[in-house]
Amino acid sequence: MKAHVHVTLKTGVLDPQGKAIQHALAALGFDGVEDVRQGKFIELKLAETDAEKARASLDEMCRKLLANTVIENYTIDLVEE
Amino acid sequence: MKAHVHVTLKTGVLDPQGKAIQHALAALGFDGVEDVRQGKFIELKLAETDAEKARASLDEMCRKLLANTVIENYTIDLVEE
Amino acid sequence: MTDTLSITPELVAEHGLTNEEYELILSVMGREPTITELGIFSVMWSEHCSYKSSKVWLKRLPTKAPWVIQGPGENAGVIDIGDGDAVIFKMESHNHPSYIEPYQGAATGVGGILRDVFTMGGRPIANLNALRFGSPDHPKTRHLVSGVVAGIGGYGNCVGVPTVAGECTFHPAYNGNILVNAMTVGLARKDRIFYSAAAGVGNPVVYVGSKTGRDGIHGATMASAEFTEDSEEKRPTVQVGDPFTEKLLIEACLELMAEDAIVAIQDMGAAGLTSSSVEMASKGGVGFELDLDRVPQREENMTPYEMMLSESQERMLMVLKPGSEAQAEAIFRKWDLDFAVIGRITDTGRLTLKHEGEIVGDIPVAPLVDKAPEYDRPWEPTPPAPALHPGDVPAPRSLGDALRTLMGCPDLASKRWIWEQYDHMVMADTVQRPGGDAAVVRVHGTTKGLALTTDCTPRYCKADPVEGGKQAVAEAWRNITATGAKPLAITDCMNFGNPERPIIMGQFAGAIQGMAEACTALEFPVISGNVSLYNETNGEAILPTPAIGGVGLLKDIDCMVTIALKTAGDWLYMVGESAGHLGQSLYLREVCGREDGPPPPVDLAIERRNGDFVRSAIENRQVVACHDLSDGGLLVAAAEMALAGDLGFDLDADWGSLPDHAALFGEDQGRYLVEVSEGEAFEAAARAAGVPVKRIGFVGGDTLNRGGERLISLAELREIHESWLPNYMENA
Amino acid sequence: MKSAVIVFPGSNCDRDLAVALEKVTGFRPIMVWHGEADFDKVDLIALPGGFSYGDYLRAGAMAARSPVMKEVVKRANRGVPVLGICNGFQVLTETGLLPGALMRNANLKFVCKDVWLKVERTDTIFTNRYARGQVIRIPVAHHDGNYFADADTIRRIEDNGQVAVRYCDADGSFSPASNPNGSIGNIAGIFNEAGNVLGMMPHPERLIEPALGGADGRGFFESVMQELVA
Ligand SMILES: Nc1ncnc2c1ncn2[C@@H]1O[C@H](COP(=O)(O)OP(=O)(O)O)[C@@H](O)[C@H]1O
Ligand SMILES: [Mg+2]
Repeated sequence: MKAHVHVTLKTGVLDPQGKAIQHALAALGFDGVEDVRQGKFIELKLAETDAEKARASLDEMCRKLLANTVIENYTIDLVEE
Repeated sequence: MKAHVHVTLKTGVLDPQGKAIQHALAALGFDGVEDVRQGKFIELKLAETDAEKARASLDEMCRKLLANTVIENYTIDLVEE
Repeated sequence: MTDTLSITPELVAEHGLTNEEYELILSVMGREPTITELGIFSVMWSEHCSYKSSKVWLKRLPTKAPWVIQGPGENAGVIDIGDGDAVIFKMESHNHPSYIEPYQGAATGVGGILRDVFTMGGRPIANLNALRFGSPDHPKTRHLVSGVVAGIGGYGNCVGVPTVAGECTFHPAYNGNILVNAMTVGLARKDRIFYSAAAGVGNPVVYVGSKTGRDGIHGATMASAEFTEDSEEKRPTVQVGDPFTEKLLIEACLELMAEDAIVAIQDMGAAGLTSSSVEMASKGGVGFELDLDRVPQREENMTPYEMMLSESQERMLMVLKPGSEAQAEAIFRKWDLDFAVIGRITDTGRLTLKHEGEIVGDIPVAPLVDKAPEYDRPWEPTPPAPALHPGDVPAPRSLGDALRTLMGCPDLASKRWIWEQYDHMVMADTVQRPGGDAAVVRVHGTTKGLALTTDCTPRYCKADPVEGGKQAVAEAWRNITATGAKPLAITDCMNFGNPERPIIMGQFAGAIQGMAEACTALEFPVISGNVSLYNETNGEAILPTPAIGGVGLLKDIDCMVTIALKTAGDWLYMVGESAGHLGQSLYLREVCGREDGPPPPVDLAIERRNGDFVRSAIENRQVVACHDLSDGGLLVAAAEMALAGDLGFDLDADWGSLPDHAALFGEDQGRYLVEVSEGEAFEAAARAAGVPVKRIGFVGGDTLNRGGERLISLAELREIHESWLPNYMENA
Repeated sequence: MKSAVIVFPGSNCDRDLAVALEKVTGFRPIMVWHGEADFDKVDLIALPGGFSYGDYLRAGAMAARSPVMKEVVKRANRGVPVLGICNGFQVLTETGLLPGALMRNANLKFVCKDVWLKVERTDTIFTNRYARGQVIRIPVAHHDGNYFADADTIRRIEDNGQVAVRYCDADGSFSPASNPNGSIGNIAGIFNEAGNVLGMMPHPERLIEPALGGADGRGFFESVMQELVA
């Protein structure tokens, strides 16, 4: 089973990277970029075949390692192969 | 208009971050994680309202800045608000 | 006032204010405060900003010397190092945020202390960090070490300031409350120092740097509240650092400082806009009128309360000379930073806040600062530990094994894994890298050098706060001396538990007393510092930890020595005397499994005499390598010198009636181990100075020997010493 | 000899590089701000280390798109010597002047320490003062120094002799332990095909005098000097 995890900064948390990208895009002449936020995209391949179990385990992975829940949110998507 | 850009490493390009995550998950006792790849997830807010124009402009942003096409691929999704 | 929210007892309590403190606020204001005003009082009167428990004690520290330009009371202290050069430095804690979010907590700690230094006009030239973690066995420790080290490196490396020294030790007392103390050293011209006292009615008040968000609101009060298990719920109060913006801010501020435009400047640290504006106004005896609508904002619909209490990073507040706005703005725009005139100086002596056309706060500045509560809290001295005689401590089964245990224990194992994650060479002036007694950074473009160190032995402070306080200062002084430099001044970071407990307050009082005695005797004044109290989790206090950051001056870096052994055939001498003091020693803890006895006493007169002698012997080039004796004692120091120089030795000394293990592992103070080529001349100099020295061995070979008998090979010792930390961190 | 040091927002080895150039060559370089579209004619263009734009997004990515780099690329293509150190190397790969990419270090950690390097080519403007196969000691300080290129590219740069320096042991042999970041083929620095552009992760400007612990880094600057003044 494959899973996609998105880890993004909580609203209100400063995103220096996003800010810098926005700025760089403007300098390159791209107008009208009103906001940029950068997050992480993690693709996992799991041996688990049961969707419910996979989701529970991914949730634990996110809380324990993949996301820093102090400042980040995460979402989990299971992808059929 | 909002857009989601995913920037991922090309197959065959070694991914130290993904490897490290996989290793750390195993150390935390998560079995059966067969592969991990880490990429970037960039959310943009654009003034542009025309989907086609937005897509063209995003494609250029990716080629010019957001992705390094020597090692990375990208995908663009427009998201309705 | 339109801010209509009425102030309930619950709101008062949530702001960490006692009923008496709230009564005082009512009497200062003569009316019920608005919520914004209440927030301002709460942060200004928090332990963190007001030093309400520690002030009475801090006054006892000596702060003067002919070379001190600015002592405590400004953003950082300043000393004169000759030739028109001045050194600006300070240390600060970021303990609680680092426990909650180790990477960002540590990173923003570095960012904050950097701002304290460049706000005074100093270009930051070195960072140091003093770290205390819980037991390596504790489930959180590894994660905390990893995050804190990455955060310190992540920030310092990016801004391009070398992180050159520090310390890192472990003890279960820090399991629930680690210590992250960061120090910055900056360099300025003596006649170009900037201060925070605002002046000039009508002058513009200018905001520069990053935009304000809702970061760390209540951060300042959080840093003063004791931890409880559920405090992890307070997490979103942690801020994210932006070292790139900080780098731009450094360059922009220094560029503007080269012009004649700034009246006063102050960084926005804890309690951001509130503490910076209140401090500037109070020091200058003026009022501030701020128009909050002009504050650059990152978020929509920010309230005055949020703007005043936000702890967004990378921001500064300045008062400019009239007419300099355009010049200043051009510089900040060039560096892509926000710039906004947000108010002006008034003659009202009040902090007046406007928002959307209304006045939302109006507080008299003088009482806000002067009436801040000040407590002389009850305190109890720490009872003295029963004496421990060398004879009461068993000898090890084998000297070699005891050395193995010590050199591989968490506190003594090499910290290379840490400092290799720090860029310790950027700026290309690091002439003594991490790993020795003090790092040495060259004063750019000269042959002068600054010797930098942080020190403290918390287990000594716990057993006897007075001796421990003395020892922390003495060790910093000794580490600087061991490079050949003259110690000039210190900064401190006083990390203690809950001051409302008399035993903790007694630790604080004792440490201050010991530090004050040492500073006086060694002419090593305190020029800046920081207090971090309430370092407790569920009633368990940390070890009392008065971390000392020391700075010394080498007139010529050509005269500097390192700890590395240099030449086979040279002599090893011990300077000072050994009584074989094993109380609170690492030998006792690591080899015998006990933590008892009194710490080694510090005789300050002897300390000074021995140190002054060692320094002169280095200057006369009689000493080619030098290491002070501290944790682990003589044999550990000798082993560290051997590893650094990749040369072995034989210690063939006879100690008379003193047991060998007491002589080799005792932690008596005021001692140095030196490598000398010309023994006779050195002994004659020592005799003339009235300093006891003892020839204890010679340099050579690739093994460490005791009286001709091999203890361990250099190769094995290196493996033991270097592998503990990487193995611990990487084999989770 | 006239040289230019390009300064990006966030560069932090610009002063170090300028000082080294001046100390070794006797000529003080001009400092060129990233926003300049043009600058004086110079004999050498040097891109310093540091964290241009904080290394946000990717190390060197934003700097590579700054106005001054258009001019640098133009001159490099005309044969002007260009030296990129650390972040400068990352910028050069991001502009495409040098092949490949510099990825996060294999162990994910920033690394600052002296490393041994084997000088692979000595017939170039940047390395003529070293002996072929000479082992030198120079510090690295980076988070993203893990050199990567696809197999074809690696083959091509190896065949062309574009590898300038490789991480090695003190005795000149190659081992995984001597590789501080996981770079393919222990590659620490490469030339472009024409040989006038060199990018390298190690910092020669940090080791140019005994007071700093050694002078092995001088050779790079002395080589350019020799070439240009001769
Ligand atoms: N956190 C750290 N950051 C940088 N350097 C460190 C750190 N911890 C230890 N070091 C370095 O390791 C060496 C040994 O540290 P320590 O045992 O505390 O020295 P000493 O006992 O002489 O005070 C010193 O050079 C010190 O600067
Ligand atoms: Mg020492």
